[in-house]
Amino acid sequence: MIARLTTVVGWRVAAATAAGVVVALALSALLIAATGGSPSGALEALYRGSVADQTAWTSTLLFTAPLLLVAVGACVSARSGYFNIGQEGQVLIGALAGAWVALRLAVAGPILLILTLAFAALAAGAWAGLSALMHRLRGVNVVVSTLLMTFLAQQLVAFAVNQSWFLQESRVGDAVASPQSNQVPVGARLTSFGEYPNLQLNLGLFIAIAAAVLIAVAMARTRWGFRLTMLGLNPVTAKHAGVRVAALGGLALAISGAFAGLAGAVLLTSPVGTNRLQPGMSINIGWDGLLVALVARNRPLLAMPVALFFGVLRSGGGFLAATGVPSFLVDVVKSLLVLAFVAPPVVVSLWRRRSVPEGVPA
Amino acid sequence: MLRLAGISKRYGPVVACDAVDLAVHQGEIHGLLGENGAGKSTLMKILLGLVQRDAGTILRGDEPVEIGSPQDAVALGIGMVHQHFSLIDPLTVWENVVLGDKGRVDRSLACAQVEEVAERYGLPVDPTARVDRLSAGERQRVELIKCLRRDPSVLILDEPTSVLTQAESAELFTVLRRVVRTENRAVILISHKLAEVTAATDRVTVLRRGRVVYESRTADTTAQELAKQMVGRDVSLKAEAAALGLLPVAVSPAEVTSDGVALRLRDLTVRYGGVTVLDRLSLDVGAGEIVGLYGVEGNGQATLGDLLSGLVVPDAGTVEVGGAPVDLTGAGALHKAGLGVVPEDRHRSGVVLDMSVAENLALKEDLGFFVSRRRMRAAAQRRAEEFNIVAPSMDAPVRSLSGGNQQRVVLARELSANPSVLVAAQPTHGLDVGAIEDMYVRLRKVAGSGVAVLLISTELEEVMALASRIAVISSGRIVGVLAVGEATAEKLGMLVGGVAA
Amino acid sequence: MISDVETILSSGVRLTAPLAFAACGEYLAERAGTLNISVEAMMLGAAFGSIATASATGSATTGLLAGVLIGVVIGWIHGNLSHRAEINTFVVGLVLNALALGLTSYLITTSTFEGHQVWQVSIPVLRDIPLIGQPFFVERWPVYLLLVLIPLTWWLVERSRWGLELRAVGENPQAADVTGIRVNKRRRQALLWCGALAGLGGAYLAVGEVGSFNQNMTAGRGYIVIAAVIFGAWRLGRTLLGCLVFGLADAMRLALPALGITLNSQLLVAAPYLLALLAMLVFSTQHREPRALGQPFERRST
Amino acid sequence: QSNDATAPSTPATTGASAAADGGTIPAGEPDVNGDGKVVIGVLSPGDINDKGYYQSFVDSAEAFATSKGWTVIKRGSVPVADALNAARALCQQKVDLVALGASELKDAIPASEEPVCEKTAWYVPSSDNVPQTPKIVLSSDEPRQSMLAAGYAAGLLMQERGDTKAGFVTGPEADFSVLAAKAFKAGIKSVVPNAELITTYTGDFNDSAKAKEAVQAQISQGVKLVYPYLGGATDAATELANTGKLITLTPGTDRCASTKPTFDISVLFSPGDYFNAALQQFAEGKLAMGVKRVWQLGVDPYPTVKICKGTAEQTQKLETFMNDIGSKKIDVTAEVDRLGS
Ligand SMILES: Nc1ncnc2c1ncn2[C@@H]1O[C@H](COP(=O)(O)OP(=O)(O)OP(=O)(O)O)[C@@H](O)[C@H]1O
Ligand SMILES: Nc1ncnc2c1ncn2[C@@H]1O[C@H](COP(=O)(O)OP(=O)(O)OP(=O)(O)O)[C@@H](O)[C@H]1O
Ligand SMILES: [Mg+2]
Ligand SMILES: [Mg+2]
Repeated sequence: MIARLTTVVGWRVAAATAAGVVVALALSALLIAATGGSPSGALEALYRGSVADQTAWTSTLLFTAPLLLVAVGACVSARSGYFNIGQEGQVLIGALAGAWVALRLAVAGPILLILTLAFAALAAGAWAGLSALMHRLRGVNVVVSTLLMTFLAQQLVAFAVNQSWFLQESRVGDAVASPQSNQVPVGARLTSFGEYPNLQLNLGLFIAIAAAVLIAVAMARTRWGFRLTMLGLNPVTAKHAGVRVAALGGLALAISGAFAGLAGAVLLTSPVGTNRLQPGMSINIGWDGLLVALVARNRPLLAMPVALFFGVLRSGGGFLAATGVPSFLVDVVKSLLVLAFVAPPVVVSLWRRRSVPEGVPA
Repeated sequence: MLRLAGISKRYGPVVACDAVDLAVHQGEIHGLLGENGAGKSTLMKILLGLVQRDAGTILRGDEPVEIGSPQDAVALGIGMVHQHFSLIDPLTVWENVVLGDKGRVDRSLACAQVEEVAERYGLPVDPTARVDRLSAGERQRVELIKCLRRDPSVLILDEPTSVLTQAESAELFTVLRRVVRTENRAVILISHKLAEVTAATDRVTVLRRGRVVYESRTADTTAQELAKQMVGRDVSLKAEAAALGLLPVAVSPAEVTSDGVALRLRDLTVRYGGVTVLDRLSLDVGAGEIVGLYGVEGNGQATLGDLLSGLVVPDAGTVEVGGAPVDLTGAGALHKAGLGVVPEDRHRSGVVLDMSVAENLALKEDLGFFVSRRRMRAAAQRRAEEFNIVAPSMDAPVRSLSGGNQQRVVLARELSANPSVLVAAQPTHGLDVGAIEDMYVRLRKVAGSGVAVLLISTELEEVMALASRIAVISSGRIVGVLAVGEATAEKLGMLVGGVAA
Repeated sequence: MISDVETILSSGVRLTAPLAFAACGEYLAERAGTLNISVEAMMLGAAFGSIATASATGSATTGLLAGVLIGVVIGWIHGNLSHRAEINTFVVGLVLNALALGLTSYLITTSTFEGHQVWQVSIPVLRDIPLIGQPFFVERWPVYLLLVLIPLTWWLVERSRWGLELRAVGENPQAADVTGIRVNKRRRQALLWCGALAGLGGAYLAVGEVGSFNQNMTAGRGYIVIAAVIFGAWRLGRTLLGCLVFGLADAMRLALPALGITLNSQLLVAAPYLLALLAMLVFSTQHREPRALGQPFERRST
Repeated sequence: QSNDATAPSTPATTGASAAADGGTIPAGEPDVNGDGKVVIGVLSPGDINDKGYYQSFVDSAEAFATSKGWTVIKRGSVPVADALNAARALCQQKVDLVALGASELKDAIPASEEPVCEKTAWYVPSSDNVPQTPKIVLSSDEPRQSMLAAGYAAGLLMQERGDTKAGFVTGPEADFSVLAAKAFKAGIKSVVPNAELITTYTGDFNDSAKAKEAVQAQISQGVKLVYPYLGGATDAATELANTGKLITLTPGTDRCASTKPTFDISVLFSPGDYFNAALQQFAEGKLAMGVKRVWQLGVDPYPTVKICKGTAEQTQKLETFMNDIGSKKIDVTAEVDRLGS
């Protein structure tokens, strides 16, 4: 009976999602057509830019890695009930710390890379940890503080790349220096396997996948994950059961920040960007990664395909822009698609609650 | 007159109400009795428009009516005092009172009305006070005032006395009498306490598993009969009398095997802002002994319960378990020291509603780095059998269990750690007779096996039935400790009122 | 010296006005329990809509109204998604912000709009008062709507039945529910009000202050508004004071070079957020935050 | 017209022929990829509808291409971090020429060496340190020259009206904007030695409201000339300056004909003008890769500065000043350092 019900619900959700996607795409097509573009051309460009060939896959997967990392972290914090929405800033802090290490430490190859990644994760984790600290000491709302600190992070990076003593690129002769850092040394870059334009897989992707699997296992199978879930569902009982609430919650926030920071380091050290610290280098990966986690319902394994899908939209979007359609369109399409994925399960359950017997325990 | 005819309501497979007929007449207090989950609240929620029925009719006089929302209910003159969740803390008394009205807000008029209603029924309260500054009793008054101000012809009270002192309860019933006799309203009183129901009501209806199983004038029935109808079988009024809210026929106290003090509380002091909630509270509980901590709600018991659950760290004082002081700042320190707690509010601090039965049973366990679901489930299965936990499966969320079974989950978990001390705070709150009986048996058995039991309770009957010594708490301090032999309702009442014995 | 102060004050007033409109709306939404981060989308959408409409109709005032309408529509969408379909309100906010930014940027690149600006009011006599004459009595007319909207918002929240219910819903939705208040409906209504005012703020920025639209015109003002409500500890007066502080800080930043002083620009840009965080750290003991802020309401069995 | 090209020693790529003045001309130019049509791909880091600097680049490409029957693919607001991917995507669209709108996008250049972009020509503006590679043509100017001359022109108008206070409003406080302000100040001071320049950084090239407030603050300080060295906020800021009858300058393009807002001096250093010249060569099959084209004020038609309604004398003086810069009679760097700080 229950099994039958769930399949019925599953079917409805699937159908509603499909319908949602169709509506989202139709709206987008309408928009393109209304502004004098060609919807089918746009769709084709999306396809060609994201999965049509190995080059396209390369760029899709390059975007997928940082998105997945952010999402995995977001899963952890959302589970713990310490809801972090400041990933965009944490990505930047990670990149800032990573760039500092990569450009300022004189150590050899792989160690430099490891230090860069580790330091990025550490710094962003500490940054997110500040929100936990403010919550612990003064009861400051975590959602609010993580949001506000995003804007602080943006200014901090802007500051860093505008100060020649800090991270601004070195001046050649009396040419003007741009507000960006130098490129990080090759030793601090993530290795890629395969040659462009063939499929090129960057180490960042493997790190992200490993992180997702690790966190999925940790959440489902370890004492830590058990306590984390307990904390998220009922912090008072968790405290009673001997969980050090502030520590575990703070740790969850820090972990989520650390993954965002790692994503920042991947943006810095993989070919997705320019290997420089730049004020806008987070390119909304933080916000999008958060959405990935939410679409994936805070399940790290589910976040993998969702992150891939977001990667597809990003690389497809870049390609679309290259056909002359303003790339802003992709943001529109992406937003509509997120709604199409997030809304149906809730809408279906809402509808069920209204029609069929009320309040069947889910 | 209000009549319900053939009301049914299903929640999926659960039939909460099954063709219920109920007639309430003006000028009477109608008692509604039933075990947990009998469907009382559901029925009342249907009357109030918070839940929509699947079948049946509601008749006001002879007119069938539809109640789609609480506003409809108000329009029909139905008012309800909820036990939970109905006052909004940061708002003032008068704001809470006018909440749910229509039309513009008139502060002075509202205050005047509050005072007028308060005056009329003898429920003094300051209309401009913020609700979060009020005591439990005062809050209850506000609830009543809020309801009565709307001049309801039918007034529903869902377990109104659980938070009141005996004096306050008596006062409440006087008010209800007045409401019924002189103003010709109807009152529906939902309760678990047979004593209350037999004393205060005119008619009584008993629900069991969603059906009306008994209906009578109160004068024509007995507590014994009502108990039997509720439970569905004969109950001896001896052992379970306390469970039914009747004073116990002398029960011999459990033998005190006083081989040392297992739990020693010394000078515990807790302050919130300027308020001293616990004031140098000291108490000993010997191994194998049940000590009752009796007092009216709002005197620090909840804080003591939280303290012993590790949720509150005292400003001063010590807790010793088995002779060794416990560092109360350490997470789970009390648990490790061998202290088990059945907390007062199980939903808040006892269980995680959305985790499975198996997980809830393992909450406090040291699971090792990796958690084996299989072993967890197997262990849970064993405990479920041992403690008679009825659950669809060990993977079902605790939310889907009845209150009694949720409480058993808590008890099973706490006892399976083989504690040397068990603190049971209001362990029977909200449980039905069967569950209460079961709880009593288990507590006695636990004490019999040498565990020190601290029973925190507001139910006089409960402490008298179980404890060998009764400590009385008032304003956060112990005002007296009596052996159960010397304790009488009068003596305890005086102590609770702050009069030294 | 007087004239320097006057300049900064008057610039501050203009920079504050869009924030103040939106802050009234955000304040009300937060009192009802929604931490509405789509206020940025409301402002940006409205700014675009007002110029597009003004360009089409030739009337800046019509544009202003269209802006309000767009704000309301975004509030309606947000309300229905998060307080009817119960999708996490932060997700909805983020998505709407992305959508508004994407859509307006897209539309601005695919069409052209003519600029329009509402007229300026200059109140005789009063405008000649030293120091405050220019800042307060020579402004685009929508600014004076604040004189009505601020007291109205205050009255709505603190004195009206609706506001009483809003506060109840923001503090304790369960209790409000059993009292017969439709919690999610009130929250949706609060979002409509928030949309209208944030829309007005955005539209004022476009057809009032600037007279044209450019990409990402609001540039994060919505987040500043959220910071202001937090800074204001969920009191209207202090929230508006926060807006004024942020507006004046910006005005100072822009005017100081003219007075020969330069400060670190990143620090100044970060100042509102820093101040809001500090305010929360310092005043946290008062716990003024609506207790159900950001929490969804769903009627459920215990 | 001098073509001050530095000839790098690069081996000719297959199928490409060596140009007379060094560098290599991609085979088949302008249809470099030989697909029978000419497609120009433009990437710009800025808002390509800003009616200014960034737009001019796209507009000139479009105007020229239309006249030749070519196609233009343009993409604005390319995040700097996205430059490389954006360029690759363009190559996949089978463009014949990839043109970067500004040197901020220099990180896209490595794509020119990749197989996907094998059959493309590359045009890169470089006002700063972009390294020359064999596959790109660099086009650079010296911003100090234009800004110095702009300051000089501004000084002439100020002198005429007896003004001494000028304002400079720009976006973020970055090296290039600081430098521009400095050179502009030096230019003014070379005419009006006791002049004063107030520089305001709004933090955002496109935040119109803040740009307006900055201009307003300067007006209140008695500034009689304002240079809105901005992006999307240029028009809003200039309109305000117009209401105060201030002297205004354009950030990069010729807008002497504009009526709303109006400008008194057009400072022409827009990449579009240089690009136009390059496109002309491209159409003729003469645009060589691996070379750097430097645009000299006072030598080349662009960059230049125009006083819109200047007297003959003013125009003459400005002309002379620019020629002196062109002939190195005026040492720009020294002049800027002397008068600018
Ligand atoms: N919203 C709901 N969803 C699913 N089941 C429900 C819901 N509300 C009540 N039930 C079920 O309906 C039955 C009747 O519940 P109800 O709350 O009416 O009992 P009650 O008599 O008031 O019990 P108590 O004494 O515990 O208050 C119970 O089995 C309960 O689990
Ligand atoms: N966090 C707090 N801040 C201020 N006062 C408090 C706080 N907690 C409790 N109090 C006050 O301390 C007194 C005793 O509180 P406590 O919670 O221990 O009592 P209680 O017997 O459990 O009553 P109840 O459960 O009804 O609140 C009450 O007057 C209560 O109002
Ligand atoms: Mg009930
Ligand atoms: Mg071709």
